Amino acid sequence: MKSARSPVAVWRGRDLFDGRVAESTTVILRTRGCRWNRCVMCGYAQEGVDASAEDIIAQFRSILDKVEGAELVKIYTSGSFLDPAEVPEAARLEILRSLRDMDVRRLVIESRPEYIDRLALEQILSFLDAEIGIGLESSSDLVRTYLINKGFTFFDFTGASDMIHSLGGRVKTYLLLKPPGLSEMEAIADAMRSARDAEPYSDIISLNLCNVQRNTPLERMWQRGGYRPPWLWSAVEVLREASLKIPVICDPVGAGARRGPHNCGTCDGYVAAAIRSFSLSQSRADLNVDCSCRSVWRKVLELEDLSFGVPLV
Amino acid sequence: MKSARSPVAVWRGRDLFDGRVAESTTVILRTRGCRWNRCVMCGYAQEGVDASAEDIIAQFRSILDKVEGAELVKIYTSGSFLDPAEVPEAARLEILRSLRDMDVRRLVIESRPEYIDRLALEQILSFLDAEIGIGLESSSDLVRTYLINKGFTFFDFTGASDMIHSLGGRVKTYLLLKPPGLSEMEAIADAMRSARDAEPYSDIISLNLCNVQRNTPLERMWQRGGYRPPWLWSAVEVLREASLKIPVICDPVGAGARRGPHNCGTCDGYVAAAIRSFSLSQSRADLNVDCSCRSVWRKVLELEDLSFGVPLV
Amino acid sequence: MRFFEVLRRDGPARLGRLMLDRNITTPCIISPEDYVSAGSIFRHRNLEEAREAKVSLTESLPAGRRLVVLPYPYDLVNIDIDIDAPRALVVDPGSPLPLKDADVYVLRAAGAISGARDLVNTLIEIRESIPPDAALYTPALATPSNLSLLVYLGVDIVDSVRVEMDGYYSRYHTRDGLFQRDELSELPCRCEHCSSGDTPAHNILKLEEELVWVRECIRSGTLREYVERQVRCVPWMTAALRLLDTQERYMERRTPTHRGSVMYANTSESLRRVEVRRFVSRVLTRYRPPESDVLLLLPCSARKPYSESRSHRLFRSAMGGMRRFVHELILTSPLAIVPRELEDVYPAAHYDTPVTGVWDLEERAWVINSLKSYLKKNRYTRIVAHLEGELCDALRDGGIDAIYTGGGTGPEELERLREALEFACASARPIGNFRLQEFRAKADFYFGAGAGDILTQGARVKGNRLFDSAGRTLASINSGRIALTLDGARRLLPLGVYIVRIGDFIPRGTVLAPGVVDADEQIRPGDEVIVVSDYFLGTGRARMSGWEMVASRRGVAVELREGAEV
Amino acid sequence: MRFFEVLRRDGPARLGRLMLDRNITTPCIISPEDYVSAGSIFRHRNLEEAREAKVSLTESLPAGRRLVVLPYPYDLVNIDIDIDAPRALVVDPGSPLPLKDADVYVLRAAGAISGARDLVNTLIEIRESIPPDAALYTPALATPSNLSLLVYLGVDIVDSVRVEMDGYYSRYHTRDGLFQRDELSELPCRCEHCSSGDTPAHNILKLEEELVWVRECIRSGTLREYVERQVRCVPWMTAALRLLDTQERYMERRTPTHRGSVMYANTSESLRRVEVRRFVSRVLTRYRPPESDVLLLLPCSARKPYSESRSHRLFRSAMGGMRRFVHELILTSPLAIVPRELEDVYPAAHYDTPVTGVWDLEERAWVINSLKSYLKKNRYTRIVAHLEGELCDALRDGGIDAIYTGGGTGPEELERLREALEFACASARPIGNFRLQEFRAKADFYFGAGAGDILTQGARVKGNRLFDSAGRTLASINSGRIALTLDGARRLLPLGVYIVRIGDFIPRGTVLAPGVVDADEQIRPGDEVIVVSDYFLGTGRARMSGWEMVASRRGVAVELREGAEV
Repeated sequence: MKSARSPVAVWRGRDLFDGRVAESTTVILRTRGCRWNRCVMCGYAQEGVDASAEDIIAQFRSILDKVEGAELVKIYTSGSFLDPAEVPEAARLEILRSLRDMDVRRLVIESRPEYIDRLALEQILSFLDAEIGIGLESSSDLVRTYLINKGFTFFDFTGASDMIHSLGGRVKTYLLLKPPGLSEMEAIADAMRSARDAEPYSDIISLNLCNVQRNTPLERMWQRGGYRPPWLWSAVEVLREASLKIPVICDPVGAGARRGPHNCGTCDGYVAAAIRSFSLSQSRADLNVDCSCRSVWRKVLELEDLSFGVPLV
Repeated sequence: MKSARSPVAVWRGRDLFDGRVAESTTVILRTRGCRWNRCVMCGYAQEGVDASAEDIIAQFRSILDKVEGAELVKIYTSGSFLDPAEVPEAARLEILRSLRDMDVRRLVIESRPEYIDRLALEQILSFLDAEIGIGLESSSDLVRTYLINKGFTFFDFTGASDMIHSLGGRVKTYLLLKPPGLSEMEAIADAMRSARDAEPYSDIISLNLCNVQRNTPLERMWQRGGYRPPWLWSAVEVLREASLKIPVICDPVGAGARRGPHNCGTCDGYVAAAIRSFSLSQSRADLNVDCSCRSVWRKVLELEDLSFGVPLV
Repeated sequence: MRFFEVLRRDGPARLGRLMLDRNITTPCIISPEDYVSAGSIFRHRNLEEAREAKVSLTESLPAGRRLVVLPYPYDLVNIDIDIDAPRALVVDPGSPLPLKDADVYVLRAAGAISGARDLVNTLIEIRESIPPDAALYTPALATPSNLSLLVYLGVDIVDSVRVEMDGYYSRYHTRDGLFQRDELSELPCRCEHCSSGDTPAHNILKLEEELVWVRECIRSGTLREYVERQVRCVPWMTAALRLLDTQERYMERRTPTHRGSVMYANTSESLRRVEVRRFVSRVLTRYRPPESDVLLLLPCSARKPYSESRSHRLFRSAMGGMRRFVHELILTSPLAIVPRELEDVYPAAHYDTPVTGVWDLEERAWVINSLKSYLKKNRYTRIVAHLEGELCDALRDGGIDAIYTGGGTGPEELERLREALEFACASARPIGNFRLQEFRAKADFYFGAGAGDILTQGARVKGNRLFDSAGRTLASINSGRIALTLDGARRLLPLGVYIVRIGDFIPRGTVLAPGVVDADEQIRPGDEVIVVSDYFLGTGRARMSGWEMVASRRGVAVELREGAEV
Repeated sequence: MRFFEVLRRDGPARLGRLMLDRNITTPCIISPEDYVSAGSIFRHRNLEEAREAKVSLTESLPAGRRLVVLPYPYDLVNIDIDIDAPRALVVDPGSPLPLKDADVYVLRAAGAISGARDLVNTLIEIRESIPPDAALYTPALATPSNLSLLVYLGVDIVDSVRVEMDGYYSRYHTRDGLFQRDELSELPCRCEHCSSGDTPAHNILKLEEELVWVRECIRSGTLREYVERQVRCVPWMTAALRLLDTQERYMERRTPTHRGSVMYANTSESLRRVEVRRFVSRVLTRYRPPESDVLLLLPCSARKPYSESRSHRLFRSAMGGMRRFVHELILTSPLAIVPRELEDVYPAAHYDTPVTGVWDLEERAWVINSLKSYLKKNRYTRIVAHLEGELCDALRDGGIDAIYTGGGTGPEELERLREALEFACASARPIGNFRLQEFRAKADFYFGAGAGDILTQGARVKGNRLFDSAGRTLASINSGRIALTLDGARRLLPLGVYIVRIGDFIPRGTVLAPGVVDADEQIRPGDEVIVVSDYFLGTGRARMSGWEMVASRRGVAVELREGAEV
């Protein structure tokens, strides 16, 4: 039952907040979804319904009790919060007001760069501190264009980031670990380089581990044996070796599932937990986990580079 | 064209004669053939025609010129010279007279034991020295009965031999190397034991190397892969190791042919020659020949004993 | 006392245990260290000497248990050796068997067997004349390429004599055949012996490797598939398999009714398999469809059982409520005709076959003839054929009178199916409860016509179990196999089929062959059987054929599931 | 400059040479040491960086010749590397080929190919789109069990990537398939790696051994036989072979017309072989029988050519003087109809098949339909069928109107043959000289209808040679193959067939592909061809197909037998 009056999901959690751990609320609003909607791995827009400003306001009001006491509120839309076609200005304004009234310290939203305009940013920042998440995915224009079909350039990203920073906002950069078409080894290298490339333009980096969503081009590739989600060891590798001055966080969604990032099946649970711990602590010691499948993973790194485009499951 | 008036064959040769080498003539008379005619390896009787006494006398007369000057005359019949149904007494008498008249020193004939009777022997020995060849084949009654189907016993043989010796004749004992149904190793052992068993009853032993004659039970066995003629090395082994006080001779008929005794195809010629030399010299040194296939033969000795009745060609 | 036991069967092939010093798993390669042979009597001058040799052999037997080969030929000497060790008798095919209780029979001159007909006839003749629980040894015959065929024919013991000797002649064996070593540009093997040029050792190694593989095939129940492949080495071996398949009695009596593995129907010979012929024959002779007016013919699916496939789910939803009027028959190669109630029975749910859309003439004839026989016995008012492609053509060409929908799984195609069924089901009788029909059909299939009615009379189904009116479980179905309870067994007892009669003892867990007094000839390994004596009633799975239970002195005959004193 | 050359062909499979530091015989397993890859462009931020990387790659190439893999996907970057080394291009099936002169084409994502149809279609598509004298590399796809099929489809280079990786997952490969190592009771391999538990190394070894064997099969011209066997591993591979056989053009254009080895017709797929279809098609379309009134149908014999068999010698003596009125046609499986004049042609004198006396429906249909087509084209007044058993039944059932003698080789049976012929030959025309007919028939068979008349006009035969009226040799026949002299070639030139036109040079011994200007499309490896230019006339044997001669830049096109400046 997709009702335009209730959000997709809402939950409480704990997040890294300027170096400490704080209470957070995450809301996923049901909107018409991402207008671009062409990225190969993304199936979020299927959740979309045509939601009016009133619908969205109603959605937000229905979960206000869950916001109570949170320092950090994250509002996601399976698209861009700043796209007025998705979240009409009236709804945006109402949400901002409510958040301010509830003493929320920071708002986290997401947007594609093309919707990040000065006026909207100024409006938001006039209500409260805000962090804008941008799905850069990779700093390689080749990877982003041909493998992900993201539709914007690294230059678009840095422009948006500069604007946010100039207005006092924060930038959260999403990177995608293992877009289809990269070997496991290439994927690690791509994520590491992307993190270094994005660091000057970001306040925090979120490493997304690619998973196979339903009814996406990626799913068809996966079904034909053309894709395997990243190993959790690869995420551990990136997190441990990136060596940035800004925090790097990672929520291994779907870890251990065949469609999600996974290792051998035995260790997925505790390796995912280690990654989540690290995301809060930023302490490399949290990543000191091991399993006998690590040597298999090392062989995958070596051999998948010789397979010319096919995962060695 | 089998004419009852001409013999099967006649040839001059050299043979061992009381320790020295002498000129010999061999005649194969065409008779009705062996009346037993049930030995598995024998195809001689197929040469037979109904030959009367006159026919046989005519055959013998036709080759008298080839007898001139021979000390030793061998008269074979593809049967028993002493069987009156094969060689009527009239013919025998005429032959004996002629031989005596031509100063032949010794007559060699062949006979199954049942035809060796006192009167016939006395008659022959009254004309000239005689050596009676008996096809004992093996001293084992089991081998002779079941594998060769010879139809007489070792006791029959010793009886005949005693009689010949008591009348002053000589006994030549034929042994068959490798009757069907024995492995190569068993065949050697059988021949060696037979030679020792026959020695007290023999003046000379002739080792016959079994060959595959046409239209015999043996041929059918051979065609189905159930028989392989003896290796020449086996003959060498028997000749070298028998250690008898009487001479042992061997004419490797058909050596090198697939149907005859053979080694590897490379050495057959000179190994057969060595065997022939030994037959004349009785000197073991003549048997000092070698070939790389000798090691294969040794393996055959070992392995054919494990094959339960099949040659390993 | 017996020193050989058959543990597992895959067609005429067996996995067994030969109990010497060590336990040897057969099929095995025997080595000269494993046996002591009295040898051929022709090593002796006469019978007296042969008998003396036997005495000295008996006295000088080495420590440790060896196989003792009695002097041969046995019919000439008749020298038995009374000894607590496994005895082997050297025998000739065709000659009478003088000694019935040897552990091993050695086929004399086996190495001279040549040609397909000779091989098949000789081995079947000898195998049929020696006891089923004795091992058959064929000396000097095995090579890597013929080994699987020999074992499939029923050979338990081979040796490496031939391949070793071949090695000394530079004859190079692989499972692909025999080659002159120097005619090979590259040696297709990397064993140490190949590097060092030791061809005899290489040949033995290849034979050993092939033997391990053959054993593994028996364990997994896939030897037939392997043999169907391996006989392509050379035409005479293919001919041998085809000739063997004409020996239907020999094969049928030795083929289990259930295998855990997938049955690959990969070759034209697959159509001749016992499993295939037996299935169709049981559908035609044992099985009776429910009383129904409408027959729906459907194509098979790659996924098994068919009803779990996407296409059959679509058919089902297109049928909707009409299902209760329609009896379904699935047409397929190589099983020809599979009633829906039997779709999960072996091998209907266990086969895989190359799918190209092409039906060759043999397949066509097989499916059409089977269907015609079925329709001759079982009459329907209307037949709907939801079939497409060559199969549909074959039915039309075969003169099968039906409503042809054209088949397919698209929306319009399914609509055509629905319409055809709607027409066909007009005024049709409904069929009874499907789950009950399933029990009835399987009981008939497994125990013979009539068993279904007796078993299901007044019964009802809940889950995978059949209950009588008093609520007692009669039987259950798991993965297509039926399992009887004692109450179910009591119902079937009067039929007198699939019964193993045992002596006066109370078995626990298993029934061993010596305990079997009599057994239904129809019983095959894997069958559900009823074990009875005057004091006992039990049910379980047969581990050997009925005739084998009667003739064997060793081995597990039945694995009991339930049992009670009566 | 080119670094790959095809040396030998066996169907689409090829034996070749890849010229790196060392010469590698293909099909081969390539290792990472053999190549240097520019890698995927997605390792870079943008095209500029990718181009820089290419420059640094070019500058840092290691000593010794390696295969250089160009950056990919090539259609996005179009970065060529101009270097004196073999170049490999990574390509996608179906996308246009941007670079026509690479030595090696790497099929991107080959390892994800799955299923019979995908495999066959993908490989045929890529093979047809790349030059015939380039090598095809399918990364991460090969396993011991599928290798022979891959090579038979046209793959030249594989790697051990998949089986090595599988090894780390304890997946155990043999040529029989893929197994979970711990599900095997015994390891069916005795390699050192199996003893030490190194499954990846074992898997690689098995792949290497299989590769050596596949190469050996190509050398001996027996890969088809091996593939027919090996595809039984699993139904999808069998399906792949059947699908491949439906790609008649792909197969026919690549199949030699002569092999030195025996053709085993061991499976139902054997009936679909190019060799079989081509033979019958040539008999029906190219061959014309001599003018004759009486046709004698005879069974085949195990011994080849048939006329050397005991049975055919008996038939011949029964025919006696009537032979000169009778045209003989031998009926057989799988070649269906073999005119006596063609009995020693490939594969009529070179096949072996399992003989059980049974003719399955496919074989029956094939022989009857071929015979009917033959009789429709070639009319006889009377037909005598000296056939027995199922073949005889098949002809009767097929409605072939003939005098049926019942067949056989016994004295009475031969007498029946003689009597039937005596009746049939009454007032029949005599056939001309048999040896001349043989030349005429073979010339038609090898060069097309009409060639026989032109070649044999006014000619006569002595021994195995054909002479014109001036005593010049025109052609000779050896083991069923025809060889033209220059005089014979001149006679056939006007027909314009089997001609290889070369540039203005005088070849010696061989004609290489770059020298070929044009070649008859019909030419196949093994064919007798005429080589011409304005200055030269020669004859010889084709080593590649006509289309391949035209498209290739390397390799021997024709081996000359005779040649002269004109």
